[in-house]
Amino acid sequence: MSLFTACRSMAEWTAEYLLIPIFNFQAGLFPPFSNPAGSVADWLGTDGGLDTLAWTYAVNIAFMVGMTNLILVIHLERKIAARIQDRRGPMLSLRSLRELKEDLAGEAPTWKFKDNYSGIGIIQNLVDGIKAITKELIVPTKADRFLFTMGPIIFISSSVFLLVLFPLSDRFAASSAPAGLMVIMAAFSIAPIGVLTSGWASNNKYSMIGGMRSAAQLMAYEIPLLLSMAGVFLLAGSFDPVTIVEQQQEGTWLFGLPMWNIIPQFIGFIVFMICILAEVERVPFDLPEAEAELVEGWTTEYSGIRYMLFLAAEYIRGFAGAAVATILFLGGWAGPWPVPPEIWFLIKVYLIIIFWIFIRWSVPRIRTDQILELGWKKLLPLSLINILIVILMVEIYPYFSNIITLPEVF
Amino acid sequence: MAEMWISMGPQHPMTHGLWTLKVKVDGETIVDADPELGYLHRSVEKMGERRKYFMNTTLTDRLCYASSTTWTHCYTHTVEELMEVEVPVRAQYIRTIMLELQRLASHLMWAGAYMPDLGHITGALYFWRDRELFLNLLELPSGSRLLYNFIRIGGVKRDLPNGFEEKTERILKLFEQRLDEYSDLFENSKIFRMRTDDVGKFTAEQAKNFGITGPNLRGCGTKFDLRKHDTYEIYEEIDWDISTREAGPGYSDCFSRYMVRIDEMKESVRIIRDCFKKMPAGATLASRIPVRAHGEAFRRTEDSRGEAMMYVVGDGSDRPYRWKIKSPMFTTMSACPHYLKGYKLADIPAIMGSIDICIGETDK
Amino acid sequence: MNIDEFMQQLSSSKGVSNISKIRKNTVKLDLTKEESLDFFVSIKSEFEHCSLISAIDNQPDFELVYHFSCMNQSIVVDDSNCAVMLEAHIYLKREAPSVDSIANIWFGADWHEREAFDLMGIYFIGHPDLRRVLLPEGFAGHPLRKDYVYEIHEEEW
Amino acid sequence: MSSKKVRGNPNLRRGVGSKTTDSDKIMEDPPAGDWLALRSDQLLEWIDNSVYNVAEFTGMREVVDRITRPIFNFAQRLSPHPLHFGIMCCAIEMGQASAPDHDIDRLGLVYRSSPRQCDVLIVNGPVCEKLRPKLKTLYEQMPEPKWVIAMGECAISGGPYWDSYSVVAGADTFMPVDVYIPGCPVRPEALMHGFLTLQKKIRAKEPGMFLRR
Repeated sequence: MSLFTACRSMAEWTAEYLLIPIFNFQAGLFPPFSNPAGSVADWLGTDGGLDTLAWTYAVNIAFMVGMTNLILVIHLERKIAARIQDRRGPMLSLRSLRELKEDLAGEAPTWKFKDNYSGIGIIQNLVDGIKAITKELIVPTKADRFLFTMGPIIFISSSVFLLVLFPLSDRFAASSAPAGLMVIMAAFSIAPIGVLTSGWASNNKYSMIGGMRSAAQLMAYEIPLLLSMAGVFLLAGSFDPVTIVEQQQEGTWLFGLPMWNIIPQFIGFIVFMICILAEVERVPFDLPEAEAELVEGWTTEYSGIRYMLFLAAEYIRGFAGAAVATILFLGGWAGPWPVPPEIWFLIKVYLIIIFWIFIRWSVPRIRTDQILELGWKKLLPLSLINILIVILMVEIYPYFSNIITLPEVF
Repeated sequence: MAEMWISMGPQHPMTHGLWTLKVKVDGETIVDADPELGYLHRSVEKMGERRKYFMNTTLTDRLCYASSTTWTHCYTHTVEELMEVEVPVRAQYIRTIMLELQRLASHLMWAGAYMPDLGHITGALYFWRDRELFLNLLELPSGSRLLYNFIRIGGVKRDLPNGFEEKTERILKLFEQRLDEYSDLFENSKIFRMRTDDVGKFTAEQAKNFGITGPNLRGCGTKFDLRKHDTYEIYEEIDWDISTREAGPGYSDCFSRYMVRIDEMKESVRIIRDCFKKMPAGATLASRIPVRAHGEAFRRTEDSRGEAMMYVVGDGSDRPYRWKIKSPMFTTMSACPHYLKGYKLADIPAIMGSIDICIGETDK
Repeated sequence: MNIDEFMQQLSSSKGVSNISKIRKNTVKLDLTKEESLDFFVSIKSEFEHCSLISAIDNQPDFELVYHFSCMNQSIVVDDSNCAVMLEAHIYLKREAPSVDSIANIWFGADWHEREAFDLMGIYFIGHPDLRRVLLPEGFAGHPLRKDYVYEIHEEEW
Repeated sequence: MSSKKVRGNPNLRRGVGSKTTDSDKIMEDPPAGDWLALRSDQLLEWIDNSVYNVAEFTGMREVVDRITRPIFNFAQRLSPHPLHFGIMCCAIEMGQASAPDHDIDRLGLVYRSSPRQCDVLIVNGPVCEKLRPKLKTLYEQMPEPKWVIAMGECAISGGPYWDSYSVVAGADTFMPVDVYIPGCPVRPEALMHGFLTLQKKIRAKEPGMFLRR
């Protein structure tokens, strides 16, 4: 049973027993004034209405799963970074909610800081987020107010959009477009426009340089990124994530291991991992927000919830990037039986994210000219070589057919 | 992009203190620069004229927050020259040990502050973790973590505590192991070399003319260390070498300055070990310490950042008539337009971090 | 060149008086204000590093003390590797104290001169960029002068 | 001392977000290309007013505030983000407090370099006459609600530099200070205690912000 069929039956149930009675009741209450309610009730009874409702549920579920992952990713980042640095990281424990209970109930406060700071810090991120809501939103006097507010909207909405695009498994997918990966990559490249916009509109030199760096980096890395993906598309003959993952499970390798794309296209995998790091702007490629020289990069002038959403959106992009890498090269949700495919998918994604966290906290940042040089002079030829290898493999495959079994595409 | 001025500071992660660097950039390339100081000008020289000689060690401790003992030593050394005080031999050994421990702590502070400039935050915390060891060690005799006020006119405050030698040896052994571990993370790392090689170059002749001294000058291949060339305390009896860089890859650039400081830390470990070996018993404070002084004297010592120098003029009273501080970073920073020009915007933290700025001593 | 030979050589230059050796590696001398620039140009080849320029308010007159250090071992002290220093004193009048700038000879002297101008009010003729370095623009007076009065709230001890 | 003063601009301390209340000010000199933001600002103003009036009239405001105030207060006091700003000796100890031995990150502290994203300004050294306007600017650039910690003797009263001609006699002579941490220099443990004291102060004094004028 796929996610959509589940949502569809849930939609049918809710529409029949909950929504349609409510609308009908409202329509019957003040008949002259509630024409739309009756029409909505009628529409919900049709196939189209139920489909729409089911889509809404599916998207919401995918979004909630993504957001839950977001909190886990940020928490992982902080704790693993702290462990790499021989520290403990945030330690705000669940027992600190006792203070909240006291305040809500109007009891006398007890001061047990030792209890507050003896946990694993899982609610530290929630607390940071709630605090950001209460902060003042500052718009600098000389900033372009319209673009200043539009920048975060472009960046955050395009990032959140990513969450519902990739499937967690062939049955857990909010959307399944035939050109799914192309849509994901298109959504990926919207965000730098938001960066550029907000960097320019802040009327701050650091922000502007950060925005410019982001644009330059996008130009240098988008092309090798897509070329390294082209090899996978050639093998699978499709842009659909489900098809790509199924294709990877068809072939077998030595000892009957599944031949995921990481094996025939190792060069492509390396190029893709470097490019996706640059695409989601993590160390060593986080030049747009290089803290040492540009204070906070393009987010310098943003305060409160806008800044916090920027931060969250960056982690969402990181999560989505890891998911794309998993689908393309690591066999997606394929894995041995007792563990469900969704969990396999998340395990792979989290392994990539943890790998990124290790990279982030153990290397310095690269300079602008070096990063552009790397993109144009090294990664672009390498990705072309990868495509060449894929084509050659298709050509010379018949000679090795008794050793390896490749999918029918060859 | 047209040329524009960017003002960095006084609140900026690059500055390592309080100063403003105005840079003119053409795109990302630096065309011109203009450093501006004075945000931490506490008028130490004027205040010193109102205090007695022995009171001024409080001010010299706070002169440079990263290496307070070396500055206090420079001051007391000058005043001892002015008052003609003979320091006991054991006190000289204890002073040398304290100075080298302070040099270790200061270089570790620098290394820790330099790593975030390159975007490497873990490096900072590793070096600061090791610095904590030496702070604990310095706390044992002096009773304070950062500003010790341990070196007094005519000797030191008190003798070393029991078991100090064993503790020091243990920590030095641990520290040497860790330095070896870090070599993979830093100097053998490809990205680290990409950021520091051939960045911020100046030749030895330029450096001397600019007034650049200390590790920054030794990074250019000049074998000049005041501990050997204008020797003080008991440095000539100790077995150690001047750390410098030979011509080749990684020469007179940020990487060479980094390596010189790492080598100096290893030399400091050698000096401390040798001091413990040769230290005699005896008094730690001179028996006769005058209060008044007449005449003028200057001494220069090798601070962690270069040539520290004090010039004290006494008029026969118990307070200095004029007290002039020479800070090595003051002249080094004045030349920063020369060695910043032509590099990229991202190189500013790498270059300014590598020369080890301390604004406390610079602004006086 | 030994330090004693160097002192012999110095005594022949113009405007120099009271040459003495105050430490084993330090030569002290007095300079007249007019001849100072020529003298400094002549010693540049030996003393390539300007260590310090300190200004002293001797009430009523000013005194400038230059410290130069020799780093290239062109002057030696006997057989040790001690670095030689030169201490030059220049005496200035109270009214409009001015002296020739050496910032074009030693770049390191640039900010030392700016500092002397900032805190002591001594003008350096020919300095490329003579403005305040430590105190903010618009600060009144030169605080290191002995007659500079400022307000202290607590009583003096 | 500082307790008599009103912290920050009282016009800005108004619930979620900050909008100009003065209608003349809104119409005056709108920046170029601003028509949508201008409209939305007025629209938000109108929504804000009507929601506030309705909530106040029905007594809903007290009820909502009763629930949200402890939550917002809880979040504010447990996630202090200080400004990455060092003046003198105490800045070294501030850095050392992040080191593994003391690890102030346990308290949820994240040093931000931009004053726009900070809650706490730590004044960790003597404030000189040249620095004072810059520090004041930094304080004003921080979004409400914000707190100031005077760390060390220099920031409290001038400390060892009491008789200097260029050092200001304490940070509280020109800006409000919430927590004073004595010490010269302040040890990292004392800094942690200062932050816990700030938590107490926020819990006692700062009543969260929702639908509040």
